[in-house]
Amino acid sequence: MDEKVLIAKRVALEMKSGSLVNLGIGLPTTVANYLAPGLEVYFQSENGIIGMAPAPEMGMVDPNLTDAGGGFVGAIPGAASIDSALSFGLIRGGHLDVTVLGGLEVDELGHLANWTVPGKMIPGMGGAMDLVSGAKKVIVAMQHAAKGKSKILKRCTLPLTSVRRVDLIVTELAVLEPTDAGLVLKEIAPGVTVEQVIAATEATLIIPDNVAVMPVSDAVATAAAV
Amino acid sequence: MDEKVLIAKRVALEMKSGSLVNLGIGLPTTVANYLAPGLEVYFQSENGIIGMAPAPEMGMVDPNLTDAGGGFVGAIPGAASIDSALSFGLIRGGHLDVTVLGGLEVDELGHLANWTVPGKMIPGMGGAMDLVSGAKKVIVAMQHAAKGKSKILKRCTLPLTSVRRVDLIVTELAVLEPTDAGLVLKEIAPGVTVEQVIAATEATLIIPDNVAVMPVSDAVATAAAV
Amino acid sequence: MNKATNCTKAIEMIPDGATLMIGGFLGVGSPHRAIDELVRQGKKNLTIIANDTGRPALGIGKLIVAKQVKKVIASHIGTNPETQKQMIAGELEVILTPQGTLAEQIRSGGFGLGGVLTATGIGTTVADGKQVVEINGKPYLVELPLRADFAILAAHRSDYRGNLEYALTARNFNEVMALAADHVIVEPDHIVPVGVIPPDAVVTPFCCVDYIIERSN
Amino acid sequence: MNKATNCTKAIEMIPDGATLMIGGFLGVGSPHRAIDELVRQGKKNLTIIANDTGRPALGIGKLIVAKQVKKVIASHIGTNPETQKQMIAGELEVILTPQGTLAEQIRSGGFGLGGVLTATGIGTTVADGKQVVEINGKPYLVELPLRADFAILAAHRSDYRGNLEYALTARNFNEVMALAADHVIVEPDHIVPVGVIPPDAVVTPFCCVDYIIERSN
Repeated sequence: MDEKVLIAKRVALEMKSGSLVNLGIGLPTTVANYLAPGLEVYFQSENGIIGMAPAPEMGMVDPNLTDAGGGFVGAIPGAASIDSALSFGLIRGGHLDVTVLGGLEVDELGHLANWTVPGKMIPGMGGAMDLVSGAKKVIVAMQHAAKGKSKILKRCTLPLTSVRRVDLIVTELAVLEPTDAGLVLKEIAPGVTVEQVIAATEATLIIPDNVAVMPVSDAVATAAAV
Repeated sequence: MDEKVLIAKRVALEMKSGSLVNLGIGLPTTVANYLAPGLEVYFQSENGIIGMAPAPEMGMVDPNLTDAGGGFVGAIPGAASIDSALSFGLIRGGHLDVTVLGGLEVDELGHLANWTVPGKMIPGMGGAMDLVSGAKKVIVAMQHAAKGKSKILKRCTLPLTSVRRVDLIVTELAVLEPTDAGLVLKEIAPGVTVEQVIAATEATLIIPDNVAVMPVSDAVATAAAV
Repeated sequence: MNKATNCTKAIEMIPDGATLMIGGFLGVGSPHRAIDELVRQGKKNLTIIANDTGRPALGIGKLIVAKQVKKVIASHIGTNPETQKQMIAGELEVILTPQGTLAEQIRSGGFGLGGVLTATGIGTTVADGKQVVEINGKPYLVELPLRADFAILAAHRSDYRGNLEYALTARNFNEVMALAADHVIVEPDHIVPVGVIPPDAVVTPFCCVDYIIERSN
Repeated sequence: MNKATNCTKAIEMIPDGATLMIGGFLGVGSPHRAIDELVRQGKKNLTIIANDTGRPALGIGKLIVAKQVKKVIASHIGTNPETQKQMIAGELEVILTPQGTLAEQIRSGGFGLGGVLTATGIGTTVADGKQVVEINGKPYLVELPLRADFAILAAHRSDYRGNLEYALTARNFNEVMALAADHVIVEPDHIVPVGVIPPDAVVTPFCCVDYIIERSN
């Protein structure tokens, strides 16, 4: 299974019926493709819609209905238009149940850095600082390493997105949970060993006696694709 | 002419076309009856309507369209419903051109007290503190004295509504303008002398060389009633 | 997801001692059936956050008359002599707040803000005990967020998922309160199928609403 | 009162060096004809407050490419490499602000608040130089109001008096910006007679709007 598909499938298992969810651009967006059948999850796009749906076929889009990346999207029956202030009021006020974001770095404190690489990449934080500071549950979905270097560090070296501790980190190797005591290894990917995760991680991990294997299989993907 | 009618007529002369105006309950509300013909003034009611109109005839009201006193009102074509936050955003953000309020006391600093008489009357300030603090122009419309005592004092004795200096005070005897130097006597009512105003006022007044007579006549009332 | 429930059940969720936000302005836009049910069920020691306390026989006033309220945060109580009487007798705590400040405090609670800075109230008794912050040489009061255990709101139309539309001046405080409570109960005039209210007509999005009171009880 | 005017005249009112709020999110809900006219008239040294700087050939991006902007306050510039290039070259000042904070700052400017207290940005570079207030033991940044000389907005429908409706995600920052500028210019898709937009459908009330750009120039 593709690493990114694995990550998206595992994140999809965190979704609960009735939840309001914001998916970041890129890998997080693909989580929507792997939701369990029958799960009633509502998507918010911070540019102004609650109840976002996949884009309809070309020729049936509206240029005034887009996602936060500027791409055409659809709306479920019973969607709601909101302005930027209300959109972030929902995010900051704890009305958003889950946000899934990509990451450049995460550390032992559960701090996320994902908005800038000073001197190289200065896109701006957009809604990321609000999402991480305000959502009820923050899930970081990212690859474990970049260019051979661990992205899970003792301390972030890049400017932080927020000092709010994220709730879960999902990579192609492991599921990690930041706690008061540090980063706990909750799950390993199918076919991966605890030792491999430790070796691929700069941060010190807390290893419980039993580490589960991610309950993700190709079968899930098939079911969701029906 | 009735004293209250005189006050309302004089206040009506302050209205300019295109203005957004909030009239307090009681005497201020009657100002709407004396606007010059053709003047396009828009009324806000802070409970949630811009473009308030007089109540339609009974049998044609909507219980969901009321003024801040709870009375049935109408709406002009092109009126707008607003919630309480936006209503006061317009008031506090300087979008309201004029507010006309009654007063219990006004003083040489232009401070208004109109919301409570401790131990006797504690209705609450409602929107008064916001209106006085936020409107572009604040006009106090009130009788000059109550129970034989001047309501225009050196210093207010009752709890203040705001420390924002009001812009104009209109009574049945005079028009007063609070300035950096103090309360200036701008106009006297028809048939009233400067000496009578001074005698009826506890506050020290600044008396210019020429004090105009209020340009109010019964003719105005007739014209407005057409 | 169908959020409709009956009035009795919705109000049964509310414990004695709860803090309630109740929409309405002198009863216009108040959830009248829910208030009657609060009276019928005899909830006690309530804290009410609302624009006003209605009139003795109207809206929130009924809860005051029935002595179910221990504390009120409101901008105006002048239309309900019973509120003033209980306040003066020391039976009811009343915090009077400028109407615009009250709206911003409720919004702050719902929008996750630590509060807002406002010029309203500076130099008055409203400022007593409050933090003052100077911005560009001008003083502002720090007004803190308000939240409630339950918000009980009125709306004109709701769909079964909880998207809300309001009617004219019945909107008032309902819109901001919809975000500022742990549980939000709405009493709409009509409940319509999901999809009937177009996205641009929705004032309060469905994610804010937990329970919708059905017409029949 | 008919507030309609043509695009050329509306933009001619704007002096060089003005601070402009411009609605839109990656060009969706931006006033495209007005932006083109700003380019055509060659306004200089503008300060732009907006969510983003569009793309090089889209929306606000055109003003950046034409080097008409000296300062930008935005939440995101990643879709316009020209903005980053001018910023790194020191030709353009860019203040990056969290999107929700930007919305609240603009709202504060329009609503007459001294600012808001927000947790977003605490412990990050966004907090640099900002006042921190502690509320119930938790730190909040004091975020100050933003205002502009002109707001240039897009709307779906306007009536001739200036009541506005927006379409779907084209609403974004237009709604809050409508209160936060000394002069408000709106470019609607359609202008309809007064009375056609019902009171409950109005999102921005007419008192916020000064000029409405007609379709034909």
